[in-house]
Amino acid sequence: MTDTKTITDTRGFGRKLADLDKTAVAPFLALAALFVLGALVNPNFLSIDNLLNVLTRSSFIAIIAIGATFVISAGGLDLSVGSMAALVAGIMILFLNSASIDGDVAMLATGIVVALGVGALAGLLNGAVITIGKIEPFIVTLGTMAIFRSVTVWLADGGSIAMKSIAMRNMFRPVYTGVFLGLPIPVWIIIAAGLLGAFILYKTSFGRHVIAVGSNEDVAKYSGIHVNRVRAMTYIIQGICVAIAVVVYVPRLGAATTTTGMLWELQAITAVVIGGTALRGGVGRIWGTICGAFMLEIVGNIMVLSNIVSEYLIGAVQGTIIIIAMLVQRTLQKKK
Amino acid sequence: MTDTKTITDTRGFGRKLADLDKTAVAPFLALAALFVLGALVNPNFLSIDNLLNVLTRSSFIAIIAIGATFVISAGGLDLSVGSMAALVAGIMILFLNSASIDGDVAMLATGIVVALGVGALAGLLNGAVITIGKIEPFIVTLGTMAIFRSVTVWLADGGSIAMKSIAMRNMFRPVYTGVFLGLPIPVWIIIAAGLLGAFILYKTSFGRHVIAVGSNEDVAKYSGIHVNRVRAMTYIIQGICVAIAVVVYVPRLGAATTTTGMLWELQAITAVVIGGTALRGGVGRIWGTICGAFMLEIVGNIMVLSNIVSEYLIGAVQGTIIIIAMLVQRTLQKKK
Amino acid sequence: QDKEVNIAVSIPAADHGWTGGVVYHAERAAKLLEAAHPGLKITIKTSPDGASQANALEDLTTQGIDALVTLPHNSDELTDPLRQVKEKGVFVTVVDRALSDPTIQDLYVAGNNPELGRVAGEYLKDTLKTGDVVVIRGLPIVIDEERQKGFDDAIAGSGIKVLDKQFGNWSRDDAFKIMQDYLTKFPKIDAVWCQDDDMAVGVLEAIDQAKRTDIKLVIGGAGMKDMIKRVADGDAMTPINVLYPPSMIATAMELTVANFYDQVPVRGKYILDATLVTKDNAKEFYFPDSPF
Amino acid sequence: MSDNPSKTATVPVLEARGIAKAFGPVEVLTDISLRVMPGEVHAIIGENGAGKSTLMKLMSGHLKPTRGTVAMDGEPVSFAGPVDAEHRGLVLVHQEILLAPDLTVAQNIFMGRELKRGLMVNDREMNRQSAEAVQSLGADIDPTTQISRLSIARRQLVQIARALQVPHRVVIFDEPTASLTPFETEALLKVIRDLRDRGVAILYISHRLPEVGAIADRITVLRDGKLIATREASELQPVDMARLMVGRDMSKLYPEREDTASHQNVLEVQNFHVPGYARDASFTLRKGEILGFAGLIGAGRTELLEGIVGLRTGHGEVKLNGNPVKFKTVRDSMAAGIVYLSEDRKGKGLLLAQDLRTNLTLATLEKFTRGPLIERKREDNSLDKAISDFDIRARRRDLLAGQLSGGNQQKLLLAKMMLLEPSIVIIDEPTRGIDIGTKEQIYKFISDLAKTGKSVIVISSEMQELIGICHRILVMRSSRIVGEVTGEAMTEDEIVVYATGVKINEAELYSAGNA
Ligand SMILES: Nc1ncnc2c1ncn2[C@@H]1O[C@H](COP(=O)(O)OP(=O)(O)OP(=O)(O)O)[C@@H](O)[C@H]1O
Ligand SMILES: Nc1ncnc2c1ncn2[C@@H]1O[C@H](COP(=O)(O)OP(=O)(O)OP(=O)(O)O)[C@@H](O)[C@H]1O
Ligand SMILES: [Mg+2]
Ligand SMILES: [Mg+2]
Repeated sequence: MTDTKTITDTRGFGRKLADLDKTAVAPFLALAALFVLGALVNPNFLSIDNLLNVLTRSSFIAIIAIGATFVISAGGLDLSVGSMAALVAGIMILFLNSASIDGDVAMLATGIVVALGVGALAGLLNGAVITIGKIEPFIVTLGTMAIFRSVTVWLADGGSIAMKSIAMRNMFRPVYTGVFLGLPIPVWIIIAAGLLGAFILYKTSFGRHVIAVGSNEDVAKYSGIHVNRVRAMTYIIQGICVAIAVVVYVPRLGAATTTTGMLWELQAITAVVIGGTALRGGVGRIWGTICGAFMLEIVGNIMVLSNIVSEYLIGAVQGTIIIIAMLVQRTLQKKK
Repeated sequence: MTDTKTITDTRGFGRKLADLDKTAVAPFLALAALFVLGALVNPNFLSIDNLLNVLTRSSFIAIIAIGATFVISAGGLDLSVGSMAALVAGIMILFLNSASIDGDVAMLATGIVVALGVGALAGLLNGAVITIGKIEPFIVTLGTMAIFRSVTVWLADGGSIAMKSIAMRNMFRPVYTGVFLGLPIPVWIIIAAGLLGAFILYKTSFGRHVIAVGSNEDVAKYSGIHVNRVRAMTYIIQGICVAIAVVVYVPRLGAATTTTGMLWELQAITAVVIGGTALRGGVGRIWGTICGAFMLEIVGNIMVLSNIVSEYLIGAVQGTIIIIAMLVQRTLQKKK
Repeated sequence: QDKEVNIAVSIPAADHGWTGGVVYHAERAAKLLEAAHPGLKITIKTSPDGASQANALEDLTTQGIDALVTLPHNSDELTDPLRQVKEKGVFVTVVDRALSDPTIQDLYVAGNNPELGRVAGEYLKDTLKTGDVVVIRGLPIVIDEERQKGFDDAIAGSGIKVLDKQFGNWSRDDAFKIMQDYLTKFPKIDAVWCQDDDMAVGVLEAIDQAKRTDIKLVIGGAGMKDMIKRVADGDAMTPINVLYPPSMIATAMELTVANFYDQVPVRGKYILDATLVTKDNAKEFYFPDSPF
Repeated sequence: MSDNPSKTATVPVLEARGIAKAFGPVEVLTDISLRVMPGEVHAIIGENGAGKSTLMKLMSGHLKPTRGTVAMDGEPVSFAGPVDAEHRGLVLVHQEILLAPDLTVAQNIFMGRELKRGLMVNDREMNRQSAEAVQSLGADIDPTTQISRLSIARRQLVQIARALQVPHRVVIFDEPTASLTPFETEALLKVIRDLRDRGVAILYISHRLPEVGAIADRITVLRDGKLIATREASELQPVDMARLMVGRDMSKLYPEREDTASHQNVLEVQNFHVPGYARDASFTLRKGEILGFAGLIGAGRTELLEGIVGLRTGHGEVKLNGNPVKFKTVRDSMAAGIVYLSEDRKGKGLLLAQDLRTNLTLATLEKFTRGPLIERKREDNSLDKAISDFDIRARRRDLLAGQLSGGNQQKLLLAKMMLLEPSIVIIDEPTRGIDIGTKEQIYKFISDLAKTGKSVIVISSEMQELIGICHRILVMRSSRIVGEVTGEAMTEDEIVVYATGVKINEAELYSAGNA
């Protein structure tokens, strides 16, 4: 018996540090490697302006991917986020154009509430069909991806939905372009969303249940967790995150088009996985996800800043870099 | 020991039938429902010509999805199949255009071998990176998806790669348009690929290993199965299936473009899942998959034949039908 | 006037601004034409890619049609499927993208892609004489290649230097990103050419945000209403636009219908100009109700 | 036991009234009536597949009976599910491990009923209480460890700790000690006695009959889904229990020990390391020998042998019949005639979602193929043979492996690995969860292997069984082989001394001498 003590002792703080290393730090090290690559390719890469541009641009995917972290760590998947973003943006702009409320500020505030509501509802739709219908999330969200996109195209009559009021646009624009304490507003929003996400996932019992459901559904069920409710809730959170991303997106170009949000789902999932969350569920890393979203945007940025490859082959280089980043991350995880 | 006797011997036909009910028949019943819908929408739907057209067209996705059944039942995923098809088609056509061998027949035959070789190699690339690098298949094949697409664009110089020799085109065309014993050649190819796939998956030890790996990797490992080898092999099979699909595809359109095979990966995965194979692995249903591919094509066909919905909303209707088909299937599975 | 005529229209799905415009104009034209000819039935079908367009062509012919108006995704791919349609005795009108075998098409209504690039290139050459230009291309498909080639030919040998070319996927978001990165990469840019007005919107926003003043010109193309309005309003940075109207599908439909209902048979080739839109003529091309 | 409430109470806290359960057409339980009084330990014994676990699941809301009712405090109840049963104070510790592998010990113990401080979960308090709960079971597990990093035994303890964390009036233990060593077992029995003395009713399932005799107040015997008898524990000796269970006399559990070990070394291991788990391990195995590995949970026995057969990274010298060998993968060692049967039959042994046939032939498919084709017929014949040789009780052939009773899964795993016709067999916890009748068969099977010139390594936490069948026993403690006992010295006391490290000096001498 005495011996057991000595074994456990070696598993104290030292192990926790090692745990942290393995999982959480690896994506950040891969990110650092990308920074080195960027700096080599173009000295401008490390300029504050460029980095802030990239950080700001990554905000949509980062915010959506925070939601995806919930969905994926509960063992789900959401392919509809890109189309959902287009739909939410479209409806939000249509509402803003309707000028149904007096006062631009009130209108804008209500518009944001409308966006959040539509996002939550779209998420609820996904969650409800998946849990009540007991259908694979892959199929359901592939279906709703087509549905949301179609409805957007229909609302836009095949074209685009743009904010009409110049005044309102000018008032709204700073949400994307504004700077507060040296950091662009979208970056603050990422930080806020990340803190809130991390709080919910790591510090509340709901977050615990998310991980439990993703780790072993049966066990969660036997433990009295309402598996369906938790699962549906992750899709609602995903919808709300999409809506937040839209609130940052709309002021940038002031329009929703048929291409808005195209392929965002793949980018969001990639960000989540690169960030260290496993697709099979049971693990969720909010900060890794944000780091992953940033990495994706940086790879694109490096491609444009570099002069090395033909524009035809950029996709190939980009794909290779992502695989290598993942490889670096996995190797680091194993080493530590 | 006496107890052994009381074991009901359920090896017979009755059991097989019961098994069949639950799992295999459900997608076919969903297919039947689609037939009813189609017939209601347009009387032409049930014409032999139309049905053969649809069946023929579904051949690309069906054949690719047979490969995907292997990958998915071993617990993997391949998002690169669409781009891979474009790449294989591009290289095959470039080879055919090179006229490096005397005689059109010999040339065509070699071209097919080249296609199969390129497909197998592309699959090997996916399999090797996934197993040796121990990276999530999602990320790896998302990366190679970009890579294959890019290389195709680069080979096509941003445009398209078309077969030059009219003579060879005319000779090759019957592979898509030809009819043998009343059935179009591509349908025969689906049948052949299905039979071969079913044989490998259900009747050989390799197939058993695929299911074992997808069912529980540890058990497979402890049973002395070379997990990595089996897994890599499924990706190679996927590559070969893509190449077979390309051999059917090229005579139809005579060209590979930068958009060839776009979104085929999602269609193939959908076909597999609708067919009753679970995305988490451990189950594989070749005939269900083929049925799933056929269903997808029928939904598209019904959309073209119907005149009810605005063009903008077709995606929405299509998405809804697929979700409902899946719902029908799941309900049937549970009932039986 | 009671003649029964079935016409099918097969076009790309509305997956970005311009194709969205095509769908809009096709549906509008169909309503007008059907109203004018009681026996006329027009079926419009959109397809997301070449292979599904080939499927749609099969399905439409199965239903029995007299004429087909199509804007093919890709002429190489769709030549064979269209040949099969033709072999069934259908009158075939091809829009925008000429087939590899011209004998198939009874009528060809051509938007002129190389011309779009050439007109833009010529304008830059004449206005700037010398200068550094960045280019944002669309997606790597034939149209894009043709426009690019027209542009490259026009500026060949002049003082216009292309600093960089990237694909913006005909998306304003992607164009915005690429432009931001161009601005980081190149301290001085004189002009931007993007192959499509949708992308020009993103480019202008990026320039605006960066508060850069060195860029003199942003040339888009295709005649999107917002951009035409800018031209009409005399915006200094966007003094011109090159027309490439999605309404060409409507023109093609009208001509095809005329072939059946008017006494004159309509055959041959109608080439639409890539008209240079300037402040002077912009009003003519501004349709505030169009979605594009 | 004087103030034992069971003597005074008259209303059973939990009662089965004529319960029956059928899966499909097969009835696995027939007409069971059982009364559990507050403050009694009521043991349920029976062969593998007799229906013990099924009965427990019926009484705790996991399954619904086909016929009959369950009653609490004399009132019929119908549980909406296990959670509902838990709310009424009835908890079941499953035979299988039901824990979320990605979560920590404390997170699992408090899953679904997290302690909160305001909006936040109170991790510190949960960790503290978990550590306490685990400690009261005689284990010392860091509550922040992920379950996936724990051995089966430790997971079992966590599971018990979790069940005891809720307010309870009836606690059902389904083979809680199957993977525990005597130390943890003793601690658990103490906990159970405490519970009983507080008036909690205990249902207790175990195949370790002496243990049952020590803890139970009353004993119910099941055979083939029928209730054979309920008796006062004092009336039954382990032999009697065995007789009631299997329906015949069980005089002798262990086969006659024969000196089958020759002097020929078949396996020599020198300074073998498995990083993190085993250090400097050296031992030899002789032809025809049965070699035991004893040790406490976490001593590293499993990992050492997994390392040797190529299932984990490890390094050191291994000689097979005098020739140096290196097993890169387990396939290599299988080819060399060594098979390893995992202790984790659910996680590493069997494909639970596949049928018996698929599982049986998985490791030896090449034997069942002609050309590329698997011969279904020969597989079926082989399954017939396995079912009779190993007495696998599956009421239908098309059951999935996961639907077999725990003990029968173990037998299926044995049958599967024996198809490899190995010359060296390594069995990790061979009789975990196995009934006494089958244990006898397995011991006989092991000794027959040795008689035919095969060599066997047995890793077991049941010292009695090692002593009963082995020629020689090695003892491991914290990653090292610390002692060897043979012949007369093979007593529990001697093994315990090594396993707990009391004889530390001699032990170190031993390993130094060996190196
Ligand atoms: N879901 C199921 N479907 C079909 N048969 C089942 C199922 N679950 C259990 N059985 C069968 O019911 C019988 C009783 O199983 P049970 O698990 O209750 O046995 P047990 O007495 O606990 O045995 P052990 O000592 O091996 O744990 C077995 O024959 C088993 O195969
Ligand atoms: N969570 C853990 N983290 C780090 N090391 C651990 C952990 N659990 C166990 N170990 C180490 O692993 C080694 C062996 O563990 P394990 O419990 O599998 O051994 P075993 O002897 O096979 O036990 P069992 O009786 O369960 O078969 C011990 O040296 C122990 O220190
Ligand atoms: Mg049991
Ligand atoms: Mg062990």
